[in-house]
Amino acid sequence: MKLIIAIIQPGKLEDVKAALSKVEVVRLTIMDVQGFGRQKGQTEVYRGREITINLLRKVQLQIAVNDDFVEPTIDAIVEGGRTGDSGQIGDGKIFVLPMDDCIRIRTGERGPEAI
Amino acid sequence: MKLIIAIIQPGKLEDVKAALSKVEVVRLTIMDVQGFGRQKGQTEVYRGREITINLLRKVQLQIAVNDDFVEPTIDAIVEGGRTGDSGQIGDGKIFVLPMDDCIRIRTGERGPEAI
Amino acid sequence: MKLIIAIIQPGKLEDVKAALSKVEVVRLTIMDVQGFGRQKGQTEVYRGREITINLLRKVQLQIAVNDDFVEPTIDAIVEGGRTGDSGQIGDGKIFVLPMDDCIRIRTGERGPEAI
Amino acid sequence: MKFLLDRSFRSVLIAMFLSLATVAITGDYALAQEEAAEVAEEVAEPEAVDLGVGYALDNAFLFIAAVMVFFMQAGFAMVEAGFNSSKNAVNILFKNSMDICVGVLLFYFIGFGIMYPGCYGVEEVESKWFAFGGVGLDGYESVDDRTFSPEVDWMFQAVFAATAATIVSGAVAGRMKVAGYLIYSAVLTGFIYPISGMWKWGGGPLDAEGFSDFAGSAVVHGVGGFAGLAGAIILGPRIGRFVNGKSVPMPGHSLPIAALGVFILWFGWYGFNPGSQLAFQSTADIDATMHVAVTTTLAAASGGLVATLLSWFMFGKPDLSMGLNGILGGLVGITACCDVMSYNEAALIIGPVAGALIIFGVMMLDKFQIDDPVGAFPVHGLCGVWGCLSIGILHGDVSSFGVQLKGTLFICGFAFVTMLILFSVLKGMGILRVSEAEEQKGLDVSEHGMQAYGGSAATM
Amino acid sequence: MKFLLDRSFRSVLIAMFLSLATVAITGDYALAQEEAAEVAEEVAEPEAVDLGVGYALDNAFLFIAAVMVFFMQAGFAMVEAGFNSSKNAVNILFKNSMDICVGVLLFYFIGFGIMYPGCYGVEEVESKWFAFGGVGLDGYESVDDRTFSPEVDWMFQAVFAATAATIVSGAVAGRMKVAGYLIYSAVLTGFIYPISGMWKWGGGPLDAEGFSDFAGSAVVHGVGGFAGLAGAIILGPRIGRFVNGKSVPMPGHSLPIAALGVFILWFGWYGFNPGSQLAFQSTADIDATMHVAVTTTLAAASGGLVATLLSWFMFGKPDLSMGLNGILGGLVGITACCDVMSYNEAALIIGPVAGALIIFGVMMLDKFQIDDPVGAFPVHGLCGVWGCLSIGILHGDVSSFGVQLKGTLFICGFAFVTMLILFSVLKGMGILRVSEAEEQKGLDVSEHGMQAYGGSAATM
Amino acid sequence: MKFLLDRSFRSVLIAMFLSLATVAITGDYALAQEEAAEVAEEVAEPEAVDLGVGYALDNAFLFIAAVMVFFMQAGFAMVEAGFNSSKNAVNILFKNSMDICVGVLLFYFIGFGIMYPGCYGVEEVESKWFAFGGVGLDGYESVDDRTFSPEVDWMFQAVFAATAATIVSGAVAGRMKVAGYLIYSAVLTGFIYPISGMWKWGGGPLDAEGFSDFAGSAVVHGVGGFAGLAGAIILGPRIGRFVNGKSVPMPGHSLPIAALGVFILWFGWYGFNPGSQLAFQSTADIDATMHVAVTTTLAAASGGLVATLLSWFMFGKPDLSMGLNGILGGLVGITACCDVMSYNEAALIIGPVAGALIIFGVMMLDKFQIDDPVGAFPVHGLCGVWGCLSIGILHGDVSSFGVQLKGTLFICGFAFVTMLILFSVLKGMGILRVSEAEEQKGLDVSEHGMQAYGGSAATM
Ligand SMILES: Nc1ncnc2c1ncn2[C@@H]1O[C@H](COP(=O)(O)OP(=O)(O)O)[C@@H](O)[C@H]1O
Ligand SMILES: Nc1ncnc2c1ncn2[C@@H]1O[C@H](COP(=O)(O)OP(=O)(O)O)[C@@H](O)[C@H]1O
Ligand SMILES: Nc1ncnc2c1ncn2[C@@H]1O[C@H](COP(=O)(O)OP(=O)(O)O)[C@@H](O)[C@H]1O
Repeated sequence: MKLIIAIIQPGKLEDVKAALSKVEVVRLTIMDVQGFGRQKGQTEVYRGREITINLLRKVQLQIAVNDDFVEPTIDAIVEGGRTGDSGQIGDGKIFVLPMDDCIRIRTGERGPEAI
Repeated sequence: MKLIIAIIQPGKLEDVKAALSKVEVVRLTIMDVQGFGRQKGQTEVYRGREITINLLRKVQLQIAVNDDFVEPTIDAIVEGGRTGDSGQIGDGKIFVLPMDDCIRIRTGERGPEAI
Repeated sequence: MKLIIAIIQPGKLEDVKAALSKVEVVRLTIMDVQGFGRQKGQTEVYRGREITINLLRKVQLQIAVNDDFVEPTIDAIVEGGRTGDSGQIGDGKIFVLPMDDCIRIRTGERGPEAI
Repeated sequence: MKFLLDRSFRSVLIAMFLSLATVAITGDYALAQEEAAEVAEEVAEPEAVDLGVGYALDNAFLFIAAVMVFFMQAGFAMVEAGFNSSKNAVNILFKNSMDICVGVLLFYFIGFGIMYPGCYGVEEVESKWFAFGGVGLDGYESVDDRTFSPEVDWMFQAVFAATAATIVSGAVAGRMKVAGYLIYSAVLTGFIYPISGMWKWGGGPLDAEGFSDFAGSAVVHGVGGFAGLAGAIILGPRIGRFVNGKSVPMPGHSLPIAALGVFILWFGWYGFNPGSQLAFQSTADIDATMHVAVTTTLAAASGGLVATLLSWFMFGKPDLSMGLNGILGGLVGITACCDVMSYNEAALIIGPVAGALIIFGVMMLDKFQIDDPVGAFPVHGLCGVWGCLSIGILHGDVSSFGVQLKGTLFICGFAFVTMLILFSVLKGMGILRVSEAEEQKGLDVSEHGMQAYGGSAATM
Repeated sequence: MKFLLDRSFRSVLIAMFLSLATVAITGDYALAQEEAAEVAEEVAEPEAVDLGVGYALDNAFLFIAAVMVFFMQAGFAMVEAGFNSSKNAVNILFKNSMDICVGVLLFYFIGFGIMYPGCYGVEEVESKWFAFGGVGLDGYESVDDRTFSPEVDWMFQAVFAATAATIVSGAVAGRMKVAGYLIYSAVLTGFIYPISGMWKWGGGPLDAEGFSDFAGSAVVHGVGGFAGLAGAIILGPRIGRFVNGKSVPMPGHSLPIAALGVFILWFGWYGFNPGSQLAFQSTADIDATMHVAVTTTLAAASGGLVATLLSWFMFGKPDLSMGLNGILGGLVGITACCDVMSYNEAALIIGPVAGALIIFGVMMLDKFQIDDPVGAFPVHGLCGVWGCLSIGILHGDVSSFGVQLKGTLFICGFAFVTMLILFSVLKGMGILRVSEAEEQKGLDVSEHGMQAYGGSAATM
Repeated sequence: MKFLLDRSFRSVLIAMFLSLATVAITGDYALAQEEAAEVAEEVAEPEAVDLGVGYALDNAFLFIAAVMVFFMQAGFAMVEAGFNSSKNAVNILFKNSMDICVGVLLFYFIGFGIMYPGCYGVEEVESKWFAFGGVGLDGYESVDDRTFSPEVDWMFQAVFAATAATIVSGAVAGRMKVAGYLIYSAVLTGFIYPISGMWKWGGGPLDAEGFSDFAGSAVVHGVGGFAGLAGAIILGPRIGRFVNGKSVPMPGHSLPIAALGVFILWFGWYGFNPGSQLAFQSTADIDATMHVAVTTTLAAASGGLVATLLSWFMFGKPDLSMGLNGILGGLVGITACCDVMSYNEAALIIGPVAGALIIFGVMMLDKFQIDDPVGAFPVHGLCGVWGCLSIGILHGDVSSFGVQLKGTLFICGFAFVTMLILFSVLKGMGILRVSEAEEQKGLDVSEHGMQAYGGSAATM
């Protein structure tokens, strides 16, 4: 089992969710985060002063999947999360973490079938 | 050492915290998240239009524990987080991740005793 | 590759970011969290009633790094995040998690060079 | 659930439309015609008896005062929403906006006729505890030497009624069903408030005895405050508010809007108190009105200051929420006596005592484990009583302590007892309190299916 | 992007300063002198003709009414911001604050002269569809037996113009460029609104025919509502608002400020409707004014109540946003007929029908897949039409249904058609709608480079 | 910490109750009796000299104007809270609400007597730089042919004093201790403001020289603005505001409430400027009042528009915060000269220059690394000066440039110097600025032990 953490553009959330459900990944947890990456924060002027909003609003997805779902999930996120064909700086990252166990609180089930 | 990530119902936070402190787990980090799971989002009507609030407000707990604390912690979360005896769809999940190291910023201590 | 999760004092974010960029760690994701640790929540009086704000506002950093960056990153966070020389309860923790893979959504690159 | 909803929904429909219906069916067109006639008269014949610029001024000033009092509804909505959890904000806003809608309608169809039967020609009101002048404004017999019109009179009184009603929503916040609340709101503005109001302002028995309550410390705020107390008692505290005997504070979700609400209320009070002079064209009247404006200002200020300093002194830090409540306490306190108190009395006695009563009241409710989320009882109940009694204490010449005590007891007691009964009935009908699950989810989602703050980068 | 911005920026500058410039260059000093003279006169010679206290009262009341109407700008800003996404809040606030700034300036330099040519001595306006009295207020010929000054007259009318303009910002929220919006706003307040306004209130052709619209259900709200509809149609829906034929609601980001906005609007309406009596010193006038105040109150209340109960009945839960829209609908509906309707008609017919129209209108827009984020068209467009037609239906004696229908069609139609054209032109110029990327990012960041809520422990 | 708190707390208590105490002990009952007498008179003897409806109207209008000005407190609270970090919002709201509480009390006990000694019978004020008429209102000698009552006079002046005080809270936001602030607030409203105010409005030396400042560009806003500048200088910038010479913007946490605040302030300004005519019953007076209303409207609009367009032109995007400040700048600028400027001058010169001054001022403060979180100095200080000087520039006939320059310098300079001293003293006492740790935590938690927004699904 793996825990997939993906940081994407807020505007892309709907597309990513659509792409995920195509591969039958319907369970996920999302949270608002702020990102700081290669993408140089948009430089804005606030009250006449340059201000680099280098903490950009992003959305983080957390998806626990069984091993055979890892690749489809990654592909779906990349497909849904990429801006245009060539992608754009700021499109984000996906991190794949090993996961030892998963428990469904409702039933107490454990392991793969609990995901 | 493990990092335990649990997604629970917001209304259950107090119960879970109580259950955790019973097993002497007093340190944790929580964050607001939005969940998307089996629990079909409550269908509401907003201005006459069906709207599925399928992103439900949840609370995510993050608890770093030493190995011997893993089971008690999981049991406590399940106990405190379950709705009624039989549990309810939406009660959430617990993910157990392996953790290589832990550092206490204050002292710089590392490893198990830093948890 | 590792995923470093650090929970620090909100007021320390700027210092930590400065320290990180010194060691060329410029990409990270942050989120608002609430912490519950040794640091006994400040006891305040609200409308005449003792109230322990034991869920303290913290900031969580998430940094994916290649192995050789782990130590510098940890040192930088400790350096930037510690209050005074001796540190203070509430300064937070750093968790180091193993990471199997990393994907750059923009390009689809994988592994170390995608970080 | 669905069934329950339907049931409760029906009960509301009934409560709501009972009065409307009757009128609509029985007398609507008849009325409409008379009305039309009346209007025609007003509009078409400018050469009707002219009461001079003074009459116009009286109407204008009273109207503006009424509009300021109306605006207090926004103040209550903000204070209550801000001092409560975000998961119940929609519900609070809903209750406040329905209070004014239901309130003015019922006060038009029923309330006004009950509160001012004398204006409809009912005799010897001074010896009656209940009387009904008639539906709507048509029966209102306006005299030729009137100083203001029935319309502006009604409007000024109607917004007062809505104020009394909306005070309660704060005390019962976070756990009361919408259906039950609408019924409560209709009953209070349609019956309870006008009945006890008539005793004093309608020229009823208490007025005859010389009971003094200039702008309604008891008649308006006392009624609201004690009705709220009754509600809070019957409903019981919110889940988690008192954990094995210990009081667990539940801080509000937005102090900025709560503070805005207090400023709006203070603003509106300049309509509430000065407007209650009801006559402004003579020099004596306008001078009295301005006297009221000054005492009101000073009492509010010293109430806020003293509550703040006390909270600082007693709890170690200056508590904004106490300071804000203190301002309101000072305003409620001076409401009954703003005409008779000297400026120094307002600034050095009425306000400070009110400020202290807030602190004391909040702690007392805690002791009895009564959950009043916004402090509606200390502010409107306790300070309302203080305002009336202060007259007997400091100005026995105006009215004796005994008379003030009796009048206050009658009015507040009537509201408290009738509301205890009403809330118990609603409880029996099962439309008083939401389920534990609904409460934990928050009333916004469970009662209205919406959230106060949609905002999250992820969802928008 | 940069280039586009410059282009659009230029076009705005032009639109903005055209009028200012002309005046400034051509006639400024001349005017300034006359003005100075005029001022001197006003201020320096108190012994000029004295029109008595009545004149002072009329001016004072009308001024206060104008200030209340001005405050409605805050109400619109809050309602629209609250009912929209947080990522577009800055943009909405910007548009609302610029509406009043641009609006009063253009209405001073151009609008007033177009809307009230008669006041500038233009003859036979009753037979003209367009006329221009002059720039500024200097040409205004104030008669000796005037009951109020040109200044207060202008001010009362100017805030009405700004109201009409700002209604639209709600309907086009979340996708319209700032540059295009400023041009629209200038055109509406400088030309469209005053032109159709002249037809009725300027003593123009519709007025001559007996068309009745007391405070502007059509003249103000109809114009705003139909202009908004035109904008919503040409702009098209926001991304994701209608997904393969299905309507996807986009809940607002802060109902508390939306509700506050509605209370502020209701408050302001007491200046809007009663103030429109324009004369208050005679008993007949002030009585008529108070009649208006009561009908306005009752219609607002029943509009809100009925919309709430309908939403409850039809959708299963009481919808706060519908209730709030219902209050506004009742207010818009009664605006045209607040002088002639009886209290029962206001409470039992005008308000309830308006409340129902809100529900119906919102669902209808959905059916046609028109995206009106705040329901500006149902509230101001539909209920505006209802208000005017209701006179023909219920009070044929005042004005026939035919006349009312024609007048309403002319005014709303004129606004709708001219705005369809204007928005299409802006589209052609490429300054109407932001890019898809900008829209997804939110207008706050893309158009203004700022966020409405900086707040996050991490960033502050 | 605890000890410090006690220390600072004591100092506040002393500052607060000094005046109250004296009065309470020395003269309270005496006063109370006189008062009671006075009241009795006012209320009990309607047949006292009747000054006619005109008197009633003057009082009514001035009272309503005062209430509008009072409401500006809410505007300041919202603007300042919105433009600051959420971690300091409670503190800002606290300071604003205490400003009005402390302000009206001190202005009642001391300030009024200092500012208007002439009303208390003090002779030759025109040659005095300081005088004290007496405590409270009892010494006020109201003449028989008065056009308004001492009460309404006091109230109108009291809310002005509170306005001057509350301007400063914005400039010192985010780092100043509560204790120190309360002392500052008491000193300004009790002494500094009334002293310099007397020079002009109290009929003092500057007035005698013909210095002209109609509604207080210098007397009120200049004093607040320069006091704020002094505070900002002595306090130094917030941590992180200037990083090695570079200015780091700290955007506000809620532009919606900031924008609401600006609308409220604009609304209140219609009491501030027109109300300052102080007489409304004669045709000349009411006409002058309406002239003021129009110039005020036009200057606000053009100030907002020009600041917006300039920010757009200079920085690439239209900056809402600049536009909002521009509106306020235009209002402050026209305040001194709203009576003498022509409409075109207001719209084309006063407003636009004020709008430009905002941009310029904000950038200048940055250059000097002075941290004024809400731009209080550019708005109230710079535009205040501009308003006064503009009279000398454009209307030398009314008052010469020299006289205007001197008057402005005296008033603003007095505030600036005395406040530099006061803030330095507070610094010396160690009750000026919070510790670095407290500042980073935010004043809400460190000074008040509460958070402005409790809201989080997790905590509620
Ligand atoms: N190494 C990392 N650790 C944590 N978060 C990262 C990392 N790299 C990127 N991110 C997150 O992904 C977001 C987008 O990154 P981006 O700028 O697109 O990276 P790249 O330039 O490599 O495509 C960043 O804002 C940040 O939130
Ligand atoms: N596989 C998963 N990955 C990430 N989050 C999950 C996953 N499954 C469940 N969750 C989280 O747990 C919450 C509750 O899930 P729930 O609907 O109760 O799952 P189940 O129906 O299996 O009990 C979801 O809203 C989601 O936030
Ligand atoms: N074991 C843990 N699991 C999760 N979060 C933790 C843990 N220990 C500490 N934290 C986080 O770090 C923050 C600071 O912890 P702190 O009180 O400084 O711990 P310590 O007292 O060991 O230094 C806490 O508020 C919490 O958010």
